[in-house]
Parts: sequence; C-alpha cells; structure tokens
Amino acid sequence: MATIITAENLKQLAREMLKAGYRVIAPAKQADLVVFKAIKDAQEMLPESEYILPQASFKEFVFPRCECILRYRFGEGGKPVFESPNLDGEPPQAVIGCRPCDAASLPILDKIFGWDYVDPFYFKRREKTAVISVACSRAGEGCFCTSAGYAPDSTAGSDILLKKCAGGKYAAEVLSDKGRQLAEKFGSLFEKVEATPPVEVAGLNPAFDVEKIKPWLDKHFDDPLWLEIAARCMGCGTCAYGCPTCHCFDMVDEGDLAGGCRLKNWDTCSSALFTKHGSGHNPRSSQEQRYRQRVLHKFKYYLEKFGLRACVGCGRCTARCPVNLDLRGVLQTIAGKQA
Amino acid sequence: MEKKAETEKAVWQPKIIAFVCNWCTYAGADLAGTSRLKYDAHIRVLRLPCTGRIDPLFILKAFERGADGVLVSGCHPGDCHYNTGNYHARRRWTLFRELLEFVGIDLQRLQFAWVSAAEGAKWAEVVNAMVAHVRELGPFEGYHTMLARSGQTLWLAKAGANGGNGSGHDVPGTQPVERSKEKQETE
Amino acid sequence: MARIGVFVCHCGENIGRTVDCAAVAAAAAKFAGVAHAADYRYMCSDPGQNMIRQAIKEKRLTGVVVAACSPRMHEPTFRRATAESGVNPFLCEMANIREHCSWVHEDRGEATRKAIDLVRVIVEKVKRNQPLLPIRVPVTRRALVIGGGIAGMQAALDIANGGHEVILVEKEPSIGGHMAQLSETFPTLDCSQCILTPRMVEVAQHPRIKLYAYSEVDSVKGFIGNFEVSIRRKATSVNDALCTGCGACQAACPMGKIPSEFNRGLGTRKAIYSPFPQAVPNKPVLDQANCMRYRAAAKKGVPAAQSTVCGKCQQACPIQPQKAVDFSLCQDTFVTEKVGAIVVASGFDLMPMSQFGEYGYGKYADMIDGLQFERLASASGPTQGAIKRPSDGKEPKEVVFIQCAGSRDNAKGCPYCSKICCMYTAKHTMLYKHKVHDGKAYVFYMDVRAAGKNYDEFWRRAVEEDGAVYLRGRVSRIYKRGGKLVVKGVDTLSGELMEIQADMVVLATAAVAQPGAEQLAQRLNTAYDMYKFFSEAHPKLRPVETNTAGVFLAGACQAPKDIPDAVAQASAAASKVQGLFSSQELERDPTIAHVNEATCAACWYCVDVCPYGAIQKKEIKDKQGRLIKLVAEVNEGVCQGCGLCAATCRSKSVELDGFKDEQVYAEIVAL
Amino acid sequence: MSSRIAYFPGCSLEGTARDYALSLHAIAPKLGLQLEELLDWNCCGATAAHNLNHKLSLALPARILALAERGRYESLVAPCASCFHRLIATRHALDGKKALRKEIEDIIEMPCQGTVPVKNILQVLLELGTDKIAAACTRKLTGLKIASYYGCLLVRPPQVTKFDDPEAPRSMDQIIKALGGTPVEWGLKTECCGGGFSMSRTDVVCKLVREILDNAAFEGAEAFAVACPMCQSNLDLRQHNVNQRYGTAFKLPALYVTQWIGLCLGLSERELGVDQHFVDAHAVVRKAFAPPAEAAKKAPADVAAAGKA
Amino acid sequence: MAEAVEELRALARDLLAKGTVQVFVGYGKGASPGRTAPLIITSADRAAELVWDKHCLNNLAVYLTRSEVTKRGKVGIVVKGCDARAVTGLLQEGQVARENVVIVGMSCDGMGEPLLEACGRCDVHTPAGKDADAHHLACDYVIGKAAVPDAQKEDEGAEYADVARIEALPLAERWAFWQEQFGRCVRCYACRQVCPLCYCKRCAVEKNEPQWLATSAHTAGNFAWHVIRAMHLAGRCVGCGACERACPQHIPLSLLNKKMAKAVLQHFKYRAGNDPTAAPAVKTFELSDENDYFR
Repeated sequence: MATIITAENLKQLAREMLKAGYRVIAPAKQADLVVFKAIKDAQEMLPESEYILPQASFKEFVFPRCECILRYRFGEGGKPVFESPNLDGEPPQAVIGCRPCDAASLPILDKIFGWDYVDPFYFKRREKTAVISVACSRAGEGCFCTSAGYAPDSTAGSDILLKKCAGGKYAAEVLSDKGRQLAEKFGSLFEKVEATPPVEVAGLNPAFDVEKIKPWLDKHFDDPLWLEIAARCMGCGTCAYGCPTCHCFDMVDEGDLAGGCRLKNWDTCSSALFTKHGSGHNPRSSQEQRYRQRVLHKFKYYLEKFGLRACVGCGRCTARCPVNLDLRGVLQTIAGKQA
Repeated sequence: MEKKAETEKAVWQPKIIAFVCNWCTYAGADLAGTSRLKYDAHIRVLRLPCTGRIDPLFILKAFERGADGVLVSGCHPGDCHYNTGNYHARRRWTLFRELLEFVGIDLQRLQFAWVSAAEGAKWAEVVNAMVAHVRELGPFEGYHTMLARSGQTLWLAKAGANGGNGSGHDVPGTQPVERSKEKQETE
Repeated sequence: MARIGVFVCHCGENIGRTVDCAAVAAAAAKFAGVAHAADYRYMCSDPGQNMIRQAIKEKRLTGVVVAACSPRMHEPTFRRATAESGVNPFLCEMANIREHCSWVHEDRGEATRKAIDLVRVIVEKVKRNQPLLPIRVPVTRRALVIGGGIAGMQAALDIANGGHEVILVEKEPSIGGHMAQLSETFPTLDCSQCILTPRMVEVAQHPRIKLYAYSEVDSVKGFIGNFEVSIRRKATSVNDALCTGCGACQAACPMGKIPSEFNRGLGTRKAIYSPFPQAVPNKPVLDQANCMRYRAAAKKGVPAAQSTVCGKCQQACPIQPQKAVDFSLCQDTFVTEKVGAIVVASGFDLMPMSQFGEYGYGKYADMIDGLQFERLASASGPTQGAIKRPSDGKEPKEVVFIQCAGSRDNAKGCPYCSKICCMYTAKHTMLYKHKVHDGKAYVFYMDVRAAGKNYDEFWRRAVEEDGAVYLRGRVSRIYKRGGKLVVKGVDTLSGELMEIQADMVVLATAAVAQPGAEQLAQRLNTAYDMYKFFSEAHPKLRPVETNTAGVFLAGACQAPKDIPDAVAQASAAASKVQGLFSSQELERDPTIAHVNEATCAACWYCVDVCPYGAIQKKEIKDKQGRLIKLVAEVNEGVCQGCGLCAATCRSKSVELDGFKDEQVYAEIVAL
Repeated sequence: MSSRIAYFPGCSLEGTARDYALSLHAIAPKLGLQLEELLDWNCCGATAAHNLNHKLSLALPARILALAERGRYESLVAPCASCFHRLIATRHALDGKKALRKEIEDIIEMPCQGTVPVKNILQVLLELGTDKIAAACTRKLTGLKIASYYGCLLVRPPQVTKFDDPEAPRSMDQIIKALGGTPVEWGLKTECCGGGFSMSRTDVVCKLVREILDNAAFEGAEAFAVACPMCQSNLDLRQHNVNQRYGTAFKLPALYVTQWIGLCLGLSERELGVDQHFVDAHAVVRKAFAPPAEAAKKAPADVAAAGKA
Repeated sequence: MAEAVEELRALARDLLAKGTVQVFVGYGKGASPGRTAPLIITSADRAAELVWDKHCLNNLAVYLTRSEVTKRGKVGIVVKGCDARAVTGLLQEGQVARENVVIVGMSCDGMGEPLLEACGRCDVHTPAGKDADAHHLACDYVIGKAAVPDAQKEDEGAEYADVARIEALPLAERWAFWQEQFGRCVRCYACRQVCPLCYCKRCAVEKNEPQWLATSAHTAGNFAWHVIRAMHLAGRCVGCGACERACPQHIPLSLLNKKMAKAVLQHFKYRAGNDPTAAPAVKTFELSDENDYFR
C-alpha cells in the first residue's frame, strides 16, 4: 500500500492550500534566482526538475531575519508600558518542494530554540509549519549531505517526503501526524496504489568520514590550519545567512523618546563585531579565530550539547562565499588528518 | 470618499526639518524675526556651526523621523565663517541629492539655499516656498510606507506631536495601524 | 538621570502674545529628565536670572534650557548665570522661541506647538551636553616679522616699543625694501631716504629687535602662541662680529661690472658689496656666483678658503689679526626661533617688462620701469639724480609714461588696479620736469585714480603747473627707429591716433606678488589669492589677520599699497600682536573636534579638508616604541570648531564638542 | 613619411595670388609635400561673412573642415592667411560646443567633428623642418637682408592659432635663415597693412604700408618675405602709390616665402611667378645669388636711397 | 595564459624563497569548476598552487588592508589592470605604503565566461609597469601582454548606459525598483567586506553612539545603509564590481556606485583610482563648482 501524487496535483495542492488560507512557501523564481517565497499563485511554484537548491534555506519563515519581539512605550511620568507581539494570528504555513537537507535543519534548530528557554516566536511558527519535501533525483556540485550524515532522501524534519518516480508522479511518504492530517484534508489529490513504484533518488558518495572530524577538532583548537584556511575569509555573513542551521541572533531596540520596539536580528560569528565587548576587547580578534569558531560550533560544541551536528551538507556556504571558502574541502582536509 | 480625502488634506500638516549654519542662515532667520516677517510655522530649525558639519546621515535620519521635507542652508559661497566649509559641503550635496533622486526621492523634498545674515526676507521666502512645495507633494508617502513596512513606528508622533505614520507588516510582530486614524491623532 | 531645568521667557509680550508660555512650561515639565519647568516675564532680568540660580541650587539641576530669544542674543547671559551657580556654562542652552517662533508666526496654536518642539529638541541636546573647559594655550611673547620693508620695520618697531621682542627677517643684505629705492615720495615730494633711513637706524639699534638680514624663513612649525621658525642665514663670507663696514673690501674688489639689483640694473656693484651706502646692517655680503675666487675654487672643486685666486677683498680688510672677510663662511646656516605671532610683510614686486611683447619685450634699453626711473631720479642713484637715458646717457627730451602697463589688463593675467602707479607716474613727470625744463612728458592713462589725502591735488599739479601731457588711451605698440622709440597709441578723448617719437619710455608696470610669496604662504599654511597675494581672514572685518590664527599681514604682500596704507596696516597688525601678547595664556572656545584614536582609519580626509590645518598625523607606539599605527589628531590651539572633519569622516571617528553626533542625533529624534 | 595634406586654395590663390599657388606647387614635390586639392571646396566667407551673418561665417568654413574630415586627411593647409584664420577660428568656435556644432552640422548637412587640424603654410614648412629645406637648396640667399612680415592673421588671436609669438613671431625668419638670408630684426612684423581697404581706402593703406616699408628699410631690409596674399598685394601693389604720395623711393620687393624657397631650390623667377610682381625683384634676386664681392658693392646704395623723405 | 601562469609561479616562488616578500596573495583552485579562490601562501613550495585563468574575478587588493595577511610581513600581490585602480586608491588614502607591497600586474584579456560586461570596455588590459610615469601606479612586475587592444575611451553615454536606464524611469518607478532591491538585503555585509576601499576599522553602521544606521535588515535600515555606503564610496569606488558579485541577494549595487562615479566625473572631472598623485574629488573643491541648485 503506497501513496502517490502527480506533479499536477502537487500544484493543485498548493492551490487549495492557498485557498484554505495557508501561507505556501515554495521554490520560485525571483529575477535570476531560485528562492523560497510565500507564493501568491500556485503557478509560481517551480517543478522539481528546475532546481536543486534555492539560494537560501526556508529558515527565515520560522526564524525571520528581523522580527519584533517586544514593543514598549512610555506612559505618564515616563513609565514604560510593554506589549508582546501575538503570533496567534499568523496563518498556518506549508513548505512545499524543499529538499530533505533543508527539512533536516528543523530538528537541529528545534534543539537550540527549545533548550533551557523555549523560544515562543520560533515555536509558534514551527508548529504552524508543515514540510512537504522532495527527495533529490540528482545531486548538486556542492552537495555533501551524505558526508554530513544525511541522504538525498532523508526523512528528518519532513512531514511528507515525496520521491520522484516515472510519469511525473511522486511517491509520497507520510512521516508525521501533521503530514497525515494534510494527506487526509487534501485526500482527493493523493491516490493509493498497491506497491511503491520505482523511485529516482540521486546517488552521492561521501566525500569524507564525518566521524573523524570531531576527534581532530577536540585536539586542535590551536592549529596553523586555521590561519591557512581562514586568512582569506572576508568576514561577511553570506554563509551564515544562507545556512539552514545557523541560528545566532542579535537584539536591538529601535525607537524614540516615546517608545519603540525590540528587534531580533540575524547575526553571524564571522563578523568581528559578533564577540566584541563593550570594553573594546574582542576575544576573537582575528578572522581565523572566527572561522574556527564556526567550524567548532557546528561540528563539536553542537554535537556535544545536542547530539547533532549543525550542518546538513547542503553546500550553500561554499557556493555563496565571495572567496569560495570551501567547507567541504576543509572538512575533507581535517578528516584526512591524524587526530 | 471625496470628502474624506479633503478632510485628510486639511488635517495633514507638513513636517519640515531645516539644518542651518550658525553664522549666516541662523542669523538670517533671527533677522526675519526681528523684522517681524511672517512665514509658515511648519519648519523646525536645527542649528550647527557650519554647513560643513552637516552629514548626509542627518538628512536621512530626518526623513526616518517622518520629515516630509528637509532644508539645508548656510553662508553664500565665499562668505563661510570658516572660509571653505560651505564649499566642501556643496560638493557633498551635489552628489547626495543626485543619489537620492536616483533612488526615487523628489528633490522638492530636499532643498538647499544660501541665506546670509542679512537676508531675513530671503529666509522667510525660502521657508514659505519650501513648505508650499511640500504641501503640493503631500505627505512623503513613499518613505512613510517604507518606514511602516520596517516597523518604524513614530511613537513620538503617535504621542501627539506633528507628523505621524503607521507601523507595518514586513517586520513580523509590529501591528498595522491605519494611517487615517493616525492623522486624527495628530490634530 | 539628567535633571534639566526649563525656563520659558515671555519676553514681556514679545513671546507671550503668540506663544502660550505657561503651556510650554507645562509640556516641558512632562519631558523625561526635566526636573523643573517654569515661565517668567523677563528671564534675562535679574529676578529672572535669580530664578535660574535658585532652581539650580534647590532642584540640583544638571542642565539648563532657557526658551527665550536667540542664543546669539543672550546665550552668554544665561551661561554666566548658570556658571555662577556652579554648573558648567556649556550645560546651558537656549531654545529660540522668539526670533524663530513668536515673531514670525501668528497662529497661537501652531506657534505654541512649535515652541514645545523647539524646547524638546534643546532638552534632548542638553541631556547629552558635557561640561567643557576653555582651552588655555601658552603664548610665547615674541614676534616674528617677515620682511624689512617699511611695513615690516613699522610693525617691528611698534611691537618692540610695546615691550616685546621681535625677530625681523629680511632676505636682502639690507632692510629698507622698495622705499629705499625711491627718490621722492608723493604727495609731498619729500626725499624718501631722508624719512626712511632714521627708521632703519632705529630698527638696527632697538634693544628688542633682533635683525636677521640676508636671511629667509625656511620652515614654520606649531601654531598661534607657539610657532617654531627655522631661518636660513645665507652665507656672506663676512664675519659680522668683526666687520666695521668700512667698505675697503668693496673698493678692492676687481669685479666691477655686476648689475646692481638695488639700482635695478642701471648701475653696477662689486662681488662683495652692500647694496647702498646707508644699508642697515652696514655689513657687506659676498655674492659667490660673481666672485673670481669662489668661481675658481668651484672649478677646482676645492673650498674657496683654500683657493689662492684674487682675495683682494680679504687683503684690503683692515681688521687685524683675524680678517673680517672670511672665505670659510661659505655655507648657509640655520637658526631656530620660538615666537608667538608672525607678521608677514614680504612686500611686492613689479611685473617684468619681458611680458610686454607689444613693447618689444623690454629689449629696448631706453624703456624702463617705475622703479628704474626712481633710481635715475634719486640723488644717490647711478646718475646722481640726473635724468640720463640708459642707452647713451643723453638727456631725454621726450619721455612717454605708460600707466596700467599690465594692471587692469586681463590679457596680462592681472585684472586688478596696482593702486600706486597713478600717483608715482604723476610724481615722475614732476621730477622729470623739475630736472629737464625743456623736456616733454606724455602720460598714457586709463583713469587717474587719486583717492587719498592731497592726492588729486598732486596729480593736477603735475598737469597744471608742470605741464605733463595726459593722454587718455592705451599704447598699442612701441618699436625702435634709430635713436627713438616710436610710441603708437590713441588719445580717446580727441579720438586721434598718436605717434610719439620718444627718447625714453617709462612703464608703470603692474605691482605683483613677490616671487616666492606662494611658497612662503604654504610654509605658513595661510591662504593666498589667485594673484599670489596673501588673503586676509575677512575682507571687511579682519583685514590684517589671516585664516591662520597668530599670523598677521602688513603692507603690499596682501595687495598693492602706498606707503601710508602699508604703515597703517603694519601698526594695525602690531596692535593685534600686542593684544595677543597681553596675557601669558590665550583662552580659546572649547567647542573643538576630537578624534577617536581607536577607530580612526587614517585616511587623512579630515587633514585635507580642515580649513585651518588643525589636524596632524599622530604616531601610536607600543611600550617598546615601535610604531603601531598612525591616527589623526586635532590641535586644540588651532581648531576653530567648524565640524567639517566630523562630517567628512566616514568611520565617524571625529566628534565636535558641543555638536557631537549624539547631540545632533538626539535633536533630530526629538522631532 | 609623406602625410596626405588637404590643400585649400581659396579665392586668392586662384586669383590675385596665383604666383603664391604657382610657387607652392613648384616647391611642394621637391620638398616631398603631398598636397591634394580639396574636392568641391567652397568660399571660406572671409571678412564678408561674419559681417553679415554669424552662422554663415561658421557654416562656410565648417563645410570645408567637414570635407577634409570626410577625405581622412592628416591636416588641412590654407596658404591664404585669411582663409587659415576663418578655418581655424571656426574649428575653435565649434570645439566642445555640442549644441552649436549640431546646428552647424544640420546647416551643412555633414558631420563636422573638428578632427582635422588646420595649418598655415609656415606651420607646414616648419614641421617639414628647416634643415630639410636647407638641405634641398641648390643655392643660398647669401646674406640678403630680408624682413619677414607676418601681418595680423597668421599668429593672432594666439589662443586660437596657438602658433608662434603673437607680438614678435620668428617662424618665417627661421625659414629665411635656413635659406641663407639674414632675417631683419624690426618692429612692425605684425602691424596692420590695411588689408581689405586696398581698394576702398587706398589712402589708409598707403599710410600703413608706408610705416611698414619705412621701418623695414630703416632696419636695413632689402626685401620682404610674406605668407599672406593680402599683405603681399598691399606691400607690392601699393609701394608705388606710397612713393608717389610721400615722395619716398622704397624699392622693396615682397616675395612669398614659398617663392624665396623656390628660388633657392634653383627654380626660375618665371616658374615661381616672381616676375608677376609690381616691384621688380630681379635685381635683388640677382644680387642674392651673385658672388659676395659684387653683393657687397651693390647693397648700401639702394638702402640709402630708401627711407629718404 | 599557460605560460603566464608558469611565469607567475616562478616569480612567486622566487619572491618567497628570496624573502623579498613573506606572504604572497594570488588565485588558487576553486571549490568547483568555473571558480577560483584567493590563495594566500607563505612558502615558496606552494607557489605551484597558483592559477591564472578566465575566472580570476576577485579583487585581491582587499587583502592589502587585512591584518591576517599584513601581519605576516611584506606582501606580494597579483593585480589585474582594474584591480590596480583599487591599489592606487589605497595608496592615495595612505592605507598602503608602496614599499610594503610588491605588485605583480597580470595582463588580462578580460574575465568570466561569458566575458564580464565591464571587461568589454577595459582600457587597462595590460597594467602599467616600472616605466609608468608618476601619474600611474607602476607595478613591480608585469606578466604577459594582453592580446586584446585597450578599449577606446568611449563617451560617458555608453559607459553609464545602465545608470541612464534607471535615470530614465519616473521617480515613482525608481523608488519602487530600489524598494524591492533594498528590501531583499539581509545585511551580510559581503558588499562591504569584499570592497578594497571599505577599509575602515569601524564602519559607520557599527557606530552605536548614536546608531545613525539601523543594523536591522528591514527596508528602511537597508535603504539608509546602501545610500550612505554609496556616499562614502563616491569619488573613491574604482568600479571593480566586487560588491555586486559578492551579494547573495543579487542586488545591483554597482548601479549606485556607478551613478556616483558618473556624477563625480560630470561635476568634478575626476575618475577614481587613475592617478596616485591626484587629490580625491571629495576632499577638494573648486570655487566654480555647481551652484545652481541652491536657492
């Protein structure tokens, strides 16, 4: 017993979800770019064949690059009055057509945002978000999910996983209650078949053994390698802001004498300002230290703390990097070294 | 509908911020006062030592504060109290205004004038002309909308000072407030 | 937390009529950080000021905002009041609700709303004001005067007589300048030397004047009150300490054919010489370029001291045992002087005749300029005052004087009027007629500009009594025909073309800046105009100051001037200097710029835009003295507080006290 | 290297100054000058046009410039000083003035970029090189005292012509020197000759020409070198009137610089049109090329004769 | 190009071996075909990793002000004719001491496949060598000779055609266009980080007393940020286009900088990065500067 959905019905699904008041997030064209956007019309949604990875993950729909988390104003006698934005009004949203790697970022993000303090803003959005991912029928130049411990058809984070099969059809693997509810609610669009037809899933040989990374990192906090790799790092945020799992943020108040609001903004450890103290001292004063932090955080600290690495192997950081700083290559080098 | 529009026009008053130098224009404005010349009240003058001290940042900030127009004024070329301050400033503005026009700002909203300490009458003229221009253009909707989209509520304005705009939706968590209501508040 | 006091003034009815002052005070009282708000009929009155003093004490105010008239009117008043009650005066500011509000608006509502805004703005500013202390700069009470002409001498004497030391630097071997070259002076026709030489002697003998003749200013460091000047003393080969100025060396020198600069080439001098008999100091200088011995030595590549060539001057020197003429003194030397003020009196020069192609490029011997005529007419000149023309020494019977030769002539790049030519040409015609009674003097002129006491009368005398023929028109060409210079011009009044067969032509060539004026101005970091004349700080109100604090102007280095004007300006400059010297320290407005050394990117844009050259490069070194980086640094003594640097700085690393970014930002945000 | 030069005769070289043209074309090949007459050339407008209509005075020369550009010439030479002046003045007037140029281009219906430089005959000869000229000579003007007379249009206004010294030009003197002649230092090299008034106000022209003759003769000149048809005709044609009017006895032949060169290149007076002049140049020419001894004998006499009032 | 790269490697090897430079900045192999990555080496034996092909887009001049590079000693650096302009700018503004850098100019027939639009009108295919006069940056070494001729100096019309296209739009459309563009900016600051002329230790946007420019990636903040950045680069931007290439959101940043370059050229007759001895237009003035827009 398996479930099938045709490409046409997938579009129809988007159409009906929009009708039903969903915010539908799908890969779509924006000028010369493929991006995730909240589409207004199902036609905008690109067919699976026309993209491998949108230029950034859909992270910003659960973790906006800039959001107001507190409003305040000064009442009589300058007493502040606080109000917190209410997200209940936010519509339910569905990500259709993302890749398993992006989907896999959600469980990773859940950890940090749901750790000692549960971030209501993140989770409000998270709960309202359903993920219908499409397994990769071909791998991109920069992809290394298989090296990062995932696969072109990983199920992590997806509520429904679609796999391409012959005749413009997808085999739909329902993975969660959220997925089940959707499949029922829009049941007419899915068809049941006896056996799962053969599916096309890209093959991708691992570029390195990820298990070898942490042991080396544990021992090589100070290593010439860092400067050798990172002297050329520009210190911008292109990697972090495209990364599905990067989650650091900064908080600023914007307002005037009468009031204002507190904003939660994306931030990046590549920036010299990230760790700069009020005193002017900066514990990570040079770029190699900052790059080291990035790698250690993703492949050591996060792993130690949450049992997961903060990397899904999408390869965006390398592709987007102005100086083409190659994370996959770096990891290869490290994995190749004797810990 | 018509009527509403009219009343809106009637209630809206332009918010214009002027950056002037201490030695010529500020003194010129003083002279306008001592000569009891009358001009439109919807201008707020900020005093600086020299036009050379005026940073483009000031002007952008003024717009961010909901200004519908900005006026920059100082000593005539050759009269600068600091010899060359206004010449350097002039180069700065020549580029800055072209840039703003390039990104779509109507240069009626950013005007420049040389007003000497002796030109009280000219100051009154310049202000009236400026306010008139801006009245014609109406509120700086474009910029206000951008601010709104960016969740930039002018709380001070909501608290009842001049100007005013709503807050938007681009930045999640800032709630929309419809502009017309705003404007009533301002009166 | 700030505790600001807001005081709203009614100014009688002046503000109260259109602005609801009580309402303004009431509104201000609600502003965050405002601890006290009140309104009063006359804030500037004693009771008004007392209100402020009291409030400051009782309410422990940290800042004061007075909403009243223009700060240009009463800011000093209220800052004083604030200071008197122990709060730094710079924590007091005014909101201008009279000139900028009540007087210019009619609608009470509008005006009141605006007044409230203006007060809010200033309150927000004052919250961020910081106490500022006036900057004190020590003053070295010695002055440098550059140029020993009449202006420089006057300035030097006035300052010295005022009780201060003066360093006087003159580039020629003697002081006296152009005035020493003049025969008589207008409009009195009194002998120039007779009035000048006593002054020169006075300068030479003045106990507080140190004279460096045959010297030039090499470099100037520092700023007002604290200049350090390096002076180049050109080698004279004469030991001043020993020389008595007897002149034996000059008599002995065999090099007799050197054209004399002092006589503008009409006479000759020796290789060792003093320019003229009454020279001060009366010590000769040896001009190495024209001395046989030096030339020979140079050829051989040995020092002149070792050469055996000539040396007649040394032999002739009567001083024993050590001769005053000393060939070992052949290198320029440098002295450094610390001074607190500088008076520039570097004078002017005449446009060279080589610029007058239409007049034969000054190739014709009998065409001379005004100063050359002065030398001809001077009793101490090459002809002992007899008017003889240079080419053949004949007495010229027909002399053409041409005014505005170069002046008021765009084609010669000199559109300005040289101011002195009309008068001295008139004088020349008189001197000529007094000496050559049957001679004819023609003057081609554009206008006669004789504004000045007894000036118009003077030139009329030249026409009416001495019969100079004034022709209003220009001369188009002069060419030589045998012994004559054919002068072709037009008399625009009669409309006739004129052709005069002249024996001699005198060009009143334009007065131009001294060669090297530009470099001097750059050394002093002062402005100069397109004609290389020094620029005054303000054409009307600061005519003797420059835009560089502590540097003053005297005489024709600023623009062409006649003697009385030059002397007057010199005395004015001198009194400015004495004003500056009247106290040990000078107090300056503390609203000046500061650089954040941590963030300065050292792009030097501020250095280049500063109108006062007040920003220098500063080296930051580590403990071992190794250079870490360079940053910009504001010189407190020089900065005038315009803020150009602050706005120019991209990294926002320059802040202007009193108008810091934080203050301006707060003002804008308060609107 | 021979560069293609556009040759613009203008009216005078086809008429009053035929000898100028004659001599120029006679020497050009010998000096390796490649002159090509501009096809379909028109009047430069001379003095007349800019008295009548400013646009016209620009349009006419502009068309000539345009033709030269179309022909892709390296430069445009106008032997007549007046033509030269109109052409270069127009080029200057249109330089950088987009609107005006557009307007003129519309009038002449041709693009006129002002890319081809305009030169007078002296420029062309100097660029050729005085040494080259000297080298080409078969005989020299042994010490003949020649006053170079430039007139008003060759070097003025300086900001337009950008050629030689407007008050005391030297270029022609250099050429004369190269020919073995002795350039005379005199005062009226650029004095007005009366130009176009030759017919209408002969009296004025005579007065002016007299001064020129007088000063030249006084400084010892035996003949003139000129590079302007107008100057030539006034000095040559009017010399006789001057003598009549002022009882002087000037006898100073005025030859085009091209004619002087031609003579030294060994060409005959006829070939160069020297025989067409009013003031007979034969004597002077003979003297110039005669052995020094004879020259010495001859010289002073007529100098003395000249200039006597 | 093949022989050029060998010559380059040899030179780099020599410079490092002899100790003429302690660090050498050039191009190395990229992570994927069709890309190169800046390569920073300190030992002669790595010189072989240097590459030189059609994909050497990055403007390496940016590294001349990076402590990660300069702290290692004297720098040898590879520049294309266009990049040399940036070095010139840095020299003009005292950010680089000529004696502390060995400049290796690479002759270049244009970069990118297809050719970058800017390379089409390049007039410095072959960088100026030792023989250059004082008014040009003289590279210590120049490798190769460009095959393509330098473009003729075309009129500003063609040079600024893309700017003109925007200028031709009605105000409202211009505003809408830029709102959309700026709206996309995520404030990764790649534009600033890769810009050789953005060498400030502390950027204006990083000054938080006061916070003139919002750091938040909302349209208003982005608008102010990009406008001020364009102002700060006016008369300084050498038009290398690094910012635009680096922008992950594909915002046409060059348009702003080119607009300023156009204005500077029109009003002040100045081109940035051409003459190391020239005074940058924005720190001087002329009495005759445009004055018409003042009332």
